[in-house]
Amino acid sequence: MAKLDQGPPHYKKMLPPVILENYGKWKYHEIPSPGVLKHVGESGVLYSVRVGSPRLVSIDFVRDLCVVADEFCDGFLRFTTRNNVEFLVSDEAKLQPLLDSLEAKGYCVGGTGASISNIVHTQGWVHCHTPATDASGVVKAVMDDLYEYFNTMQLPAKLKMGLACCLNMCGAAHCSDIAIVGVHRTPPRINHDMIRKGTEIPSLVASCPTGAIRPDPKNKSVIVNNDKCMYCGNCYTMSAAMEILDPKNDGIAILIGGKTSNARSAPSFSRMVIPFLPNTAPRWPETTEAIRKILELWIANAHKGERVGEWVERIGWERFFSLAELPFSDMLIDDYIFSRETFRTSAAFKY
Amino acid sequence: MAKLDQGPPHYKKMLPPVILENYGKWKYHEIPSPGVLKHVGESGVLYSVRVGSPRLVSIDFVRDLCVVADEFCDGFLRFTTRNNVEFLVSDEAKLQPLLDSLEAKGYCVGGTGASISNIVHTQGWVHCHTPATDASGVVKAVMDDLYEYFNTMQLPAKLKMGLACCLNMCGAAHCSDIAIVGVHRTPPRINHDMIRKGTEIPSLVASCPTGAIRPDPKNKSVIVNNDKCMYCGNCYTMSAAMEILDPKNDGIAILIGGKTSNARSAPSFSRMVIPFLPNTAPRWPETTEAIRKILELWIANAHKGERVGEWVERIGWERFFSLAELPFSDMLIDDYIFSRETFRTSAAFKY
Amino acid sequence: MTEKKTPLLDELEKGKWPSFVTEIKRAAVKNAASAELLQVLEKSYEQRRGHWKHGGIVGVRGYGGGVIGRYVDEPQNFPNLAEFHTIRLLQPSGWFYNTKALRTVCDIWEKHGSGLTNMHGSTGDIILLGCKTESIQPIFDEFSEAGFDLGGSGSCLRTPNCCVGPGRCEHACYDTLEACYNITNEFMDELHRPMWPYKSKIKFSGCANDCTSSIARADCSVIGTWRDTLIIDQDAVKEYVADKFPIQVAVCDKCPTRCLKYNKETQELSIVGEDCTRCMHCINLMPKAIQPGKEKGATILIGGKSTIVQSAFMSWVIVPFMKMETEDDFEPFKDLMRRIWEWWDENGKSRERIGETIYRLGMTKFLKGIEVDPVPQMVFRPRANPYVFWNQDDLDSSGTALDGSKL
Amino acid sequence: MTEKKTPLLDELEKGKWPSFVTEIKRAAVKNAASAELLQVLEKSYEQRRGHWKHGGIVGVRGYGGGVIGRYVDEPQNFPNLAEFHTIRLLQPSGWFYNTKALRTVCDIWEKHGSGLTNMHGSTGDIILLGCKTESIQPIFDEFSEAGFDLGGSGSCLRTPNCCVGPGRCEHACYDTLEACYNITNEFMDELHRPMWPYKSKIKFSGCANDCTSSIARADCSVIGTWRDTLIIDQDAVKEYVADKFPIQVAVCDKCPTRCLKYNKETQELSIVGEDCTRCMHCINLMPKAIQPGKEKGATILIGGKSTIVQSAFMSWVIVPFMKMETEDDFEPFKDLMRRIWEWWDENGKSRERIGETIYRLGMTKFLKGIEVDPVPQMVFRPRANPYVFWNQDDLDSSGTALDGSKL
Ligand code: SRM
Ligand code: SRM
Ligand code: SRM
Ligand code: SRM
Ligand code: SF4
Ligand code: SF4
Ligand code: SF4
Ligand code: SF4
Ligand code: SF4
Ligand code: SF4
Ligand code: SF4
Ligand code: SF4
Repeated sequence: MAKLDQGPPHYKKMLPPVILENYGKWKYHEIPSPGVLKHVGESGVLYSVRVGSPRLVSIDFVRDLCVVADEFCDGFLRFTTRNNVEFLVSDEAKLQPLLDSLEAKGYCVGGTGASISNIVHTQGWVHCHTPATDASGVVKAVMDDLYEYFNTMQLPAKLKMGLACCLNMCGAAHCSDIAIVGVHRTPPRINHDMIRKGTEIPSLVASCPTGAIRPDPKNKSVIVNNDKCMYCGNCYTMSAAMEILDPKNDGIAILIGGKTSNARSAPSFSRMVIPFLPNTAPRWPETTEAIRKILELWIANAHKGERVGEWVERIGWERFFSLAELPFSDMLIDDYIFSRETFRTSAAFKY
Repeated sequence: MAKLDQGPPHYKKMLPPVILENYGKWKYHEIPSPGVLKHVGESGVLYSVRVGSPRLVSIDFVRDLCVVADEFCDGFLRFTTRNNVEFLVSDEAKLQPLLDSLEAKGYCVGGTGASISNIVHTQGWVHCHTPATDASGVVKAVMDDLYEYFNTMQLPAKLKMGLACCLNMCGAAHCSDIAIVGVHRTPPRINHDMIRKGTEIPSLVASCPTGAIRPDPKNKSVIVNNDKCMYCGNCYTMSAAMEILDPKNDGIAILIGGKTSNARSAPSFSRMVIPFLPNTAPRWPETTEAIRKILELWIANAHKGERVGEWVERIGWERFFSLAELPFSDMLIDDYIFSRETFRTSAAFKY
Repeated sequence: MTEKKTPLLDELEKGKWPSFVTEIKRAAVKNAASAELLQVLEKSYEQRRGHWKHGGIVGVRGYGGGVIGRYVDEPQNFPNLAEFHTIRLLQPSGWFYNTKALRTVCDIWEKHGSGLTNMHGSTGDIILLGCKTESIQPIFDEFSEAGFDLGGSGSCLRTPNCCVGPGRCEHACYDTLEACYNITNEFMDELHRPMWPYKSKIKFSGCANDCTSSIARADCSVIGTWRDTLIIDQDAVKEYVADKFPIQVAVCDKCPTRCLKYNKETQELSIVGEDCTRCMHCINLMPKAIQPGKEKGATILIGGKSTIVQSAFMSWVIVPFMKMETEDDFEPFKDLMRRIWEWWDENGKSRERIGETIYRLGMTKFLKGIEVDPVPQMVFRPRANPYVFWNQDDLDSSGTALDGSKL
Repeated sequence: MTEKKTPLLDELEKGKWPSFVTEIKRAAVKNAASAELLQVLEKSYEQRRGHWKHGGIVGVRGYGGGVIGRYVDEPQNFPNLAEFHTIRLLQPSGWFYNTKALRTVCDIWEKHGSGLTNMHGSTGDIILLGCKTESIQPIFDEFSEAGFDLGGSGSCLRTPNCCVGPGRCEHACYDTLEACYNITNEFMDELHRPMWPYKSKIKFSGCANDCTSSIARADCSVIGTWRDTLIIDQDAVKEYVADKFPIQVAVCDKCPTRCLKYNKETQELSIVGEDCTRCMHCINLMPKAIQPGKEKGATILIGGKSTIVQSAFMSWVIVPFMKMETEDDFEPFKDLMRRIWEWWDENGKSRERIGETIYRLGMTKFLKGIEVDPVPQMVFRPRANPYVFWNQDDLDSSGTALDGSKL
């Protein structure tokens, strides 16, 4: 019989001795080279080597990691909040051999300091039912394109990217320096038969944030007021009868300037700068190009230490749009609950 | 027969020659002494002497002004957006005699530069039907108390005060450095007879911002859900049957930190720091004291040139509360439509 | 008139600030209603409550507003206040007067009214406080004869007002006095005959100091600005230096965009023009040395109002820059206002200010309705949510074919 | 398994970043379902749409969640994907592993599942991607045996996660790894048996850098902080100076409260303690010289969530400072969470996150409900509207008599 409620494995069993000895007693860290963190504790030094991961991996990938960890790390490694792998090296002598071995095997070392790191992302076409775009494919295309900023530390500051394949935002992209968000653009197409067969109509009606869905008792189904629908797909999450996928019109929106750290400035939401880019699978050139442009503009213009959002807030969003030569459209003006706070209630602005 | 739609008197007829000559050609100004503005134009100099007004005045007061204007200003004067009087002196030789005469007659000269000026205010008990406090009386009490800051220019910056005797905010106090706002604190008491006699029930129901009023068809009247009511008095504005005046519980709230100029920082709303002070007529000592305390705290702590709101935003509202030793209560936490933006979504704050 | 005691009000005759009680007493000497007002007010001070009722349709022939009906709650005790209405008169632009005009106001009001007035009301009108219903038409007739007209009340355009502007201010970027006069006259019908969902206000400020507080107090705020770069007079800068004015600390360090640089060696100020937001700060502090640019005009902002119902709103940018130099330049503004009011009239609910209507329906719908193109100056920042409405008709042409080509 | 072409996906094997396509292919070699996944995915790439359906109740005995039902839309063509469910496993705190544990995961998953996994899911779980309904119970049994347990799904407490914290970070102000472990274990019932209006997440970050992005991604964000003043090691400061590190520009000028002063002469840093907001900036830049204070703990923030329905919310401060040193210190936190969930459970609508419930009903009601006193740290700024609710019972005692005395 399976044990219930035994909880996660105990983390202490997963910690290498150097960590157990210096637990809570770390003094400072350095980043000797991109992808390598050196943490100095009261009684010992730990090197962590960060390696990029596609996140969607085979068990053989994981076993390969284990082989490396056994050889250089006494069998210890960890994953990061951005799904990178970190090899934990307690023996300084093994650091360079590890790096060499990783290089030889084609692992990507980087993602520390003022770099881009892995993109927090989601399931997409691989496994989810609401995606407006793929997740892993877009991430792969973007990371390939920006690789030079992963394995170096030449950016003005850290650049945190997130991708969510639909508005559910499982990639929690809403507070990212650059957010890639899958968006639908057409109202749901109702499968009335399916609704009649077992959808709970009151919940379906309640699920719509804009009140676009109303019951249609005559048909034992619902009616969607297309003018009120902004294609969030929440109804489709509630019921598969509200088909929202639309290959011709689904695609990607780009939002920028969010952050979650409290360093210097308060955490902030990402804000939309491109309402739509097409789903040009398999490599989404419009998306990679748009992101690169924004990134390079930031590199060229930001002060050292300035996150994307801090930079844009300093120069002003209106100035960002003119520098970026991005078209500004009514799509970008908020018209939802907290819209009012985004309106410029000031006569002071740039051109 | 009266002429319809002839519009206001033409302003050009009201301008002294020095203004007509320098119209749109003013070069700069100086403030030689409190209450005295010197405007230098391309062909002439204009002195304006600002005099405080109770705003609610008798025609004899106006006639007195005319006497002064005839004697020193060739018969020209103006009123300001804050209802002060400005005597327009084109002959420098008449400036000092004017000032002497004003002094002799007991006029209050001041309100320029880094001073307090007249309080924008409203009708109150003198003439309005919804007031939660008086207007002119509170203004008189506060201006008497702070007079030393009216006829000098020793403040960190301008201090703009506004008073509104009810939430209709006719004094537009909502963006003032210090706002004095009359507040009701109990739900309306319904006069059902009066409602039956002629209130348009649907409009009355619609008037309530929180949906606290619902029709009571049986009684041909309405019911108020007291728990939802926040005593705005909008229903009373719609119908006198919704008696909102409550001598025992009406009083004053103090909001601070608003501004409307775009200089340096964007215009901002005033924010509540004291939810209630009693209507201690005739001189509202609690109110005058509370305002003086805030004002003196600002004087002691602000940087030169910093408006009240700019100062508080710099030090942080949490710090303001501890410096001011003002109790913080749930009353001060927003729970209305745009509340979310006021919540501290950051782990960085002071104590 | 019987002399009655007013011990509480008398307290408000003490102190340095001029006393409204003294003023009511002055009026009371000549006018029975004002004398009763003193009593009612003393009663309010005792009881801590007002004693006025509103409502009733009062007005003059040909107009739908301009008079506010007011009645004391105990007419039996205060017969002279049984009717005590407010008359609103359009003030001259900038509240400039010659004494003749002012005396005319006093004389007519002495004849027909309480002799009490607000110079001025919070919206800007000359407020004549307290007259009988029967006097309203005669009062209007006489004022009309003397060149005055009624102001706004009800669901109409309210009396516009403006700052002193070119009349006495070096900062004025357009002629606020003329704009206010001209535009008020243009919209006489909208002002005198309520026909909208609710009130609508316009205020004209000559620069971003916004001395009329238009951004908070008007549905339409017309705020002077310029389009090019501000002008620096380096000689004048040197004079400020000579006067020991702390340019770096007081001006440059407080420039919100830090685009103004002071060079200690050369004693010169320089500016990165494209970074300046025209906030007025530096100009305010160094009016002799810094002036607005040459290409002057106004920013048009929409939506300001006070607290009731949806919260207070400040106006937001709809047109970043509009020329305002000649009378012809007012035309586009007038057209814009007509489109704005029309849209609001069609879409607004009863007692909904235009800011609330725009908020409820979305800025996008509003901009389409008034045919104004969106620009980034309209917002502090773009939307944080991805809840974009797509025009389904355009979509077909902006969709993407499976081969990646635009459809 | 038939070898089929995947020309579009093959494009995603090019480039430097490791390829998920390569990974699916590796799994496909051993597993029929993974092989079919490749085909379905290629189809998605051709057609630009997903091919998955959700729903159906799948799970293990004794739990209400932990498995996400997933079905391909053309089971006739992809029989091995007819059922292709996700298993969520609770990860060890901080995602630390020894290779033995990891290999165990691989082995069990190889036996029963697709051989594909996410290391890790966005909430933090080990995500095992794709298995049949019949395998769910055996999979759980074997993992249970090996010391693993299911994570959260449905309207329950979701799998908490935490930053590396004291495991490898000098900034950690409390033991995130232990807190996450201990508190996850405490709330096993809440996690495994959905019973709330909707999901609820907790994330633990050791300091205000918030390396778990808890403020955006969790209904409850536990962010390390300190209560006294940060500690400066002046010798270490001098070393930074010697290394030519630009202290003034990089650190002091960017301190948000400008409370950190650098004295060029003495080469010393000083701080105005009460002005510091503990934002971490200076510590981040000079970890050798500046450390958090000694009185450490955490700030508790509530309400974070992503976009659907009412917009994305960030968590806001509910408890500015809570001690978090010993296991005993976790008790008040657990009590607080229970009160919070209880209030939400009573007041929340179906599919309403707690942030949305608080927003709808007002922070005041929430604070009363959870018995937490309001403090100014909870808000950036007080309310701008005067729409205060007064407790009518208290009012009688806070009213004022006509003689000015309190009632
Ligand atoms: C390993 C990891 C924690 C974990 O438990 O897994 C981590 C580790 C460190 N973080 Fe972090 N952070 C990690 C995710 C984050 C996140 C969350 C995220 O990326 O989604 C954030 C918040 C993101 C945001 O603000 O939007 C985050 C914001 C920071 C910051 C603040 C940066 C800023 O200035 O805004 C610092 C301080 C710094 O770097 O100066 C920091 C600093 C650090 C330090 C230097 C802490 C230390 O002394 O050890 C660690 C090395 C940083 C580096 O890579 O340069 N860490 N860090 C995470 C690595 C993710 C990855 O694989 O790339
Ligand atoms: C006379 C008046 C305009 C009118 O048409 O009546 C006026 C006149 C001037 N204002 Fe004003 N302002 C007047 C109301 C305002 C208002 C509106 C109000 O008071 O309700 C504001 C916006 C208030 C706010 O921001 O909340 C206003 C914000 C300013 C500012 C910006 C101050 C700031 O730094 O925030 C300046 C610039 C300055 O003083 O440096 C300014 C500057 C000036 C100057 C110096 C302009 C000039 O060069 O002539 C004038 C003399 C100011 C003085 O008194 O020191 N004026 N000024 C108003 C006098 C009211 C009074 O009786 O006190
Ligand atoms: C007289 C005046 C106050 C004063 O002492 O100066 C005034 C007095 C009244 N206002 Fe006002 N408002 C006056 C300026 C304002 C302003 C300020 C402004 O215009 O700059 C505001 C805030 C700005 C705004 O428009 O939002 C203002 C916002 C209101 C409101 C709330 C409107 C809203 O949308 O929030 C009401 C309620 C209503 O209209 O039903 C209101 C209603 C009223 C009524 C008509 C209510 C009533 O019937 O009792 C008051 C008549 C009092 C009387 O005895 O005549 N009054 N009212 C001001 C008009 C004088 C003038 O014409 O010059
Ligand atoms: C697997 C995962 C994405 C990933 O690739 O990592 C995921 C996948 C799904 N999420 Fe999520 N969410 C995942 C983390 C998140 C996060 C991020 C986080 O937790 O930090 C969020 C945003 C943060 C938040 O909670 O607001 C997130 C916000 C949602 C939402 C919107 C909830 C909301 O209140 O706004 C939904 C919709 C729903 O629950 O009906 C959702 C629903 C779903 C469903 C269950 C929808 C469905 O049935 O198809 C997805 C299942 C996919 C699948 O194939 O299993 N998922 N979901 C993540 C969970 C892995 C794990 O347990 O570790
Ligand atoms: S973001 Fe949407 S499509 Fe992507 S995994 Fe989450 S629920 Fe599925
Ligand atoms: S997609 Fe969203 S907005 Fe449209 S009907 Fe469905 S729930 Fe409503
Ligand atoms: S603020 Fe209220 S009480 Fe005062 S004058 Fe305006 S409507 Fe009347
Ligand atoms: S006072 Fe305001 S909240 Fe209360 S019932 Fe009347 S309209 Fe509604
Ligand atoms: S708004 Fe500008 S132009 Fe008008 S008076 Fe004020 S400072 Fe002068
Ligand atoms: S107007 Fe304002 S933004 Fe422009 S230079 Fe002067 S202070 Fe700076
Ligand atoms: S949140 Fe703070 S304690 Fe945790 S890893 Fe990041 S920097 Fe270290
Ligand atoms: S923690 Fe932040 S606020 Fe405090 S001294 Fe350092 S940089 Fe300044």
